[in-house]
Amino acid sequence: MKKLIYLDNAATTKTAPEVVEAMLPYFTEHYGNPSTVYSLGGESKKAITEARETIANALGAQTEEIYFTAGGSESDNWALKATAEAYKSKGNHIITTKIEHHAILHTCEWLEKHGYEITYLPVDENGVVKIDELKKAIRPETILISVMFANNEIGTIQPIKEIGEIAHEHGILFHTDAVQAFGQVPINVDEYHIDMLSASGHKLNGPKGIGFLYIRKGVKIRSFIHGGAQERKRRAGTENVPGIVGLGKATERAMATMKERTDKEIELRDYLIDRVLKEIPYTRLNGHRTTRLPNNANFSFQFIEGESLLIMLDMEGICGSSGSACTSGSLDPSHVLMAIGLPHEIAHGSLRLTLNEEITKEDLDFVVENLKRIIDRLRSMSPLYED
Amino acid sequence: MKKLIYLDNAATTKTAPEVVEAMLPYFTEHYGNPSTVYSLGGESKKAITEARETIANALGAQTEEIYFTAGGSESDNWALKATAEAYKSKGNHIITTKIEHHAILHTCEWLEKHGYEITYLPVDENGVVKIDELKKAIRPETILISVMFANNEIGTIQPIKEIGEIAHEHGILFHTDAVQAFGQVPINVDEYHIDMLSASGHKLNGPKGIGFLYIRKGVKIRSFIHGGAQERKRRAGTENVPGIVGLGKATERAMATMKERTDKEIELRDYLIDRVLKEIPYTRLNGHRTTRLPNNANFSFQFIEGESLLIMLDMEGICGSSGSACTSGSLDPSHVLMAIGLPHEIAHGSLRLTLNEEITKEDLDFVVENLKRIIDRLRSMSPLYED
Amino acid sequence: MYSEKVMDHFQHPRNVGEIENASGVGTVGNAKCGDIMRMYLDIDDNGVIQDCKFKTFGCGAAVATSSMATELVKGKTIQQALEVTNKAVMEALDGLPPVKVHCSLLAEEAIHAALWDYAEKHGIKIEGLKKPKSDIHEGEEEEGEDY
Amino acid sequence: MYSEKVMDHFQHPRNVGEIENASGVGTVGNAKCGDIMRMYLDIDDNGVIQDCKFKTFGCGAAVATSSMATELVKGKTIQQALEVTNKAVMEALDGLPPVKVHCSLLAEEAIHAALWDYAEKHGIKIEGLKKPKSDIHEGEEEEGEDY
Ligand SMILES: Cc1ncc(COP(=O)(O)O)c(C=O)c1O
Ligand SMILES: Cc1ncc(COP(=O)(O)O)c(C=O)c1O
Ligand code: FES
Ligand code: FES
Repeated sequence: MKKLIYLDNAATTKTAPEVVEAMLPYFTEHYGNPSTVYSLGGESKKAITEARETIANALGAQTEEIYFTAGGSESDNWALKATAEAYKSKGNHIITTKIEHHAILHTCEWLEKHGYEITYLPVDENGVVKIDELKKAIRPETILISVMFANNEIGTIQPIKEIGEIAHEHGILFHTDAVQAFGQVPINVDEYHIDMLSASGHKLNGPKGIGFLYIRKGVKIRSFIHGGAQERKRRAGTENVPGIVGLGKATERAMATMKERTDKEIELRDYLIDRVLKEIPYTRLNGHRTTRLPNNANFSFQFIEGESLLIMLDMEGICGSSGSACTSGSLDPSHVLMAIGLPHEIAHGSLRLTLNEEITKEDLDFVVENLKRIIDRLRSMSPLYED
Repeated sequence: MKKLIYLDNAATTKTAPEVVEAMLPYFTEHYGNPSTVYSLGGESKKAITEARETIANALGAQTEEIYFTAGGSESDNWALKATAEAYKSKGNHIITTKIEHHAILHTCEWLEKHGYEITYLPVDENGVVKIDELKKAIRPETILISVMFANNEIGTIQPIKEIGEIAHEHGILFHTDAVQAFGQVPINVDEYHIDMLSASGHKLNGPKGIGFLYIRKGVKIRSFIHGGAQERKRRAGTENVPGIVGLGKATERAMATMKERTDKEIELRDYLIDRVLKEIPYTRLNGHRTTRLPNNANFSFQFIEGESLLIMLDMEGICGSSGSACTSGSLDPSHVLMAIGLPHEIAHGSLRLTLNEEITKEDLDFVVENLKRIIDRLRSMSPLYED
Repeated sequence: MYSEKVMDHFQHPRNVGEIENASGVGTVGNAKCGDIMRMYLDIDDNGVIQDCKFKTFGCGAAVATSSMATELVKGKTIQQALEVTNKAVMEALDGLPPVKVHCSLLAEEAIHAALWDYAEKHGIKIEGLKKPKSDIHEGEEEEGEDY
Repeated sequence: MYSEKVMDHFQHPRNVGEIENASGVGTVGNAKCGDIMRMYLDIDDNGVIQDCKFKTFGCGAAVATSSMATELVKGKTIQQALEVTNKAVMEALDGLPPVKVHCSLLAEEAIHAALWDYAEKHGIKIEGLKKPKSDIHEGEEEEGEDY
């Protein structure tokens, strides 16, 4: 079988073997429901507490400020909808950006149908939120600012600290979707003035179907999923103990290796970017050149279409992703690439390659060679390309 | 170490080893995001489709009517809130029962705060919904009837088919919380006139943190968790592939063994009930004597309190649960035991024992002997018991 | 969920039972959870508690705090016994989980009720002792986050 | 997600390229996804399509349907070519995923556009051929369940 070069780590990651190892006993041995009285449930409860501590430490938060959810999407939905509900008497205005993940954007659209007003901030050509636009957007009835920590497509990291400061100067709650950033870049909720933060396990070599929402003490939001008294009565549902243990382990792992891992990723990422820009004509890099996720590279190749490119890369064992409309169920081209000003047909030919710690320079050389060949071939088939 | 006799299978079950086995490859090998174009994602997608088919078959449903969620609570929240939202123009009245799980009841309370009217149907002394009360409760503006398939505390199975027929005669949607029933008793959504059905993996030897909502084709509910286009755009969030595979495997297993397993459970359950009622004075059985879940026995022992009983049983390696206020975070005694008419202090001394396929007659003999001893002891400490 | 000391007093409760012709008997019920505790005191002519027994219908924490409370008041004067608050009992047990704090109030109130009974029977007034409620209503709530 | 036939035509597309001095050339764009296809026809004096080539800027399904469409129309008369609908192309490819049905319309419309161009150049009218839209707007929606 061909070697697999997995460069779609922003979509999801391989669950680390030691994470799976840590989870296993909680399926068949310590399977007790943590809400029960007997000792079997006590094992589960202890494991959950430990995971919560690990995560809280990673953020400079307090243990009881971490609430487990089923993933980033639930965390985002919860943060926005429950804040909107809890602070309705204060106001009905929420500020977010044009480049958020759909879990934020579609939730905002839902809120718009329910009487809330949303401002979608523009970004500059590098995908950085325009701070002056943020300042202008603030109104007395603004209850929440939600800006993602780092973008999932183009990798741009936002000036979160500055945004947090502005939010707090105005007495506005600040939520950040850190699904792509948690475990990749250092985050401190106090330093950055973050009131709520979403994260998802499978983006940092943890399991799928588990995530958390950090909620600063004092923020008055209630449940999004109503029912049993789990998670201090804020999130109902029998706890996904193996998932929580896995997320704890993944966090521990990501924090312990962060510096070394991301240093290496940055080096390789830049090597990839340099080679592609130099060796493939009519190509641009999307996102900020340096203030970007350590493992993210995103290119647009003119005259070609992303899905075809992905399929051809797949034939060589290379997994990537594209902002092309054709790869998604929605048929809309990436709203992120549109927001940084790309014309439709250029957004179409985009390719996101996101590294992990296992990727080597040789892998990237193989990728670049194949890219050159495939792009040549697709361009020769393209009615847009006249050479 | 003492042998563990786990009799709290209504709270959660041990994940079956073959279920874990089935899940494992999807953590570290076929870890691709099913929404992607490349073949690694195709593996995940195929696995999800297979699980969906297995579950659809188990219910006599169509494959595309099964939507994966993070568990029973999310399914219940989704069914109720999204129906309320989608059918608002038709009416604002929902009918449910007094003995639903909190995932239904607390969601109904939330809906009451948002302009909906809820009728909570009473039950008889066996915990069976009063059909004449249901008929009386129906109004032109009734949009939904939600009645649980089987109760989680006392095990009583409801006349679901009759209720479904009444709902459909009146053109009202019918949802059932089948978290306790799915995999334990045969269910056919067409025969029973079920429009929506909630289930949760960890109740049938599947993993925690995964469940599904069956939604009949044509029911117009939208997303509860907004975001990506997963689950036919109705439930956002990267799919919990290992969880889904585990739920599929657990369903396959539960359906294949159902007859044999539950026949054995019913025999042992009845043996336990008979011995306890005969040998321990001042004891009653809660729930219907025969129309109850195969593995459920629920007793009230007068003059004693449930948590103390549970802790003492735990010391002998026996895990059970109680409707006692003292065991829950909420301090309210079980609303189910109240609804069947138990006085507060009798509800207090209740014990739920729920069997699984591994339990033997010898286990139950051991349980009964210990129960007799412990109850004697607690009664001798009780200010209510004067012998 | 319980400390070792709680488990010890739950498994081996001290002073379970009744005292015939007790100097004072107090029964209190906990409105929050419906539990009930009865405390018997044997007080000598010097106002020293010579013996103390209890019966409890309640959770593990209720049993353990009853047991610990009887241990703490034994040999004490009436005034000293008044200082055996629920906090003191909890500390002696190495703490209780937050949802179980109210249980320890049962023990404190049961002592007070038994002392009140003693005072009434003997026609005396005990400094600092208020008429016990038949039901205990207070007790710490978890911070405003419950559902 | 694609059938083997689709993958085969995607990997080895037939008739990629241009025809110089073609009898008819048609270019269509898909408003739904922004993809573009150009079709070249070489039609002899008997109205038989002797050669057919294409260029496509589009997804895997677009490439495969272009390729299959050229194969299907080659050797056909103009009237026969009009029967090469998107359904016919999809069937020949053993089907397409639901979200990709619209891609096959590109091929059908490109043939029509090329035939229209041919008719205009030759001042003839082709029975049953409507003036092609520059953009394709129709295409099956998924049932009303999208977000
Ligand atoms: C009847 C019933 N409904 C809903 C639930 C909630 O399921 P989960 O805890 O998996 O969210 C449960 C179990 O806890 C239940 O027994
Ligand atoms: C920035 C961002 N937010 C939210 C999500 C949603 O997370 P999940 O799919 O785990 O629900 C993702 C990933 O899909 C993401 O990249
Ligand atoms: S042609 Fe655009 S998605 Fe297929
Ligand atoms: S005394 Fe009732 S919960 Fe402890």
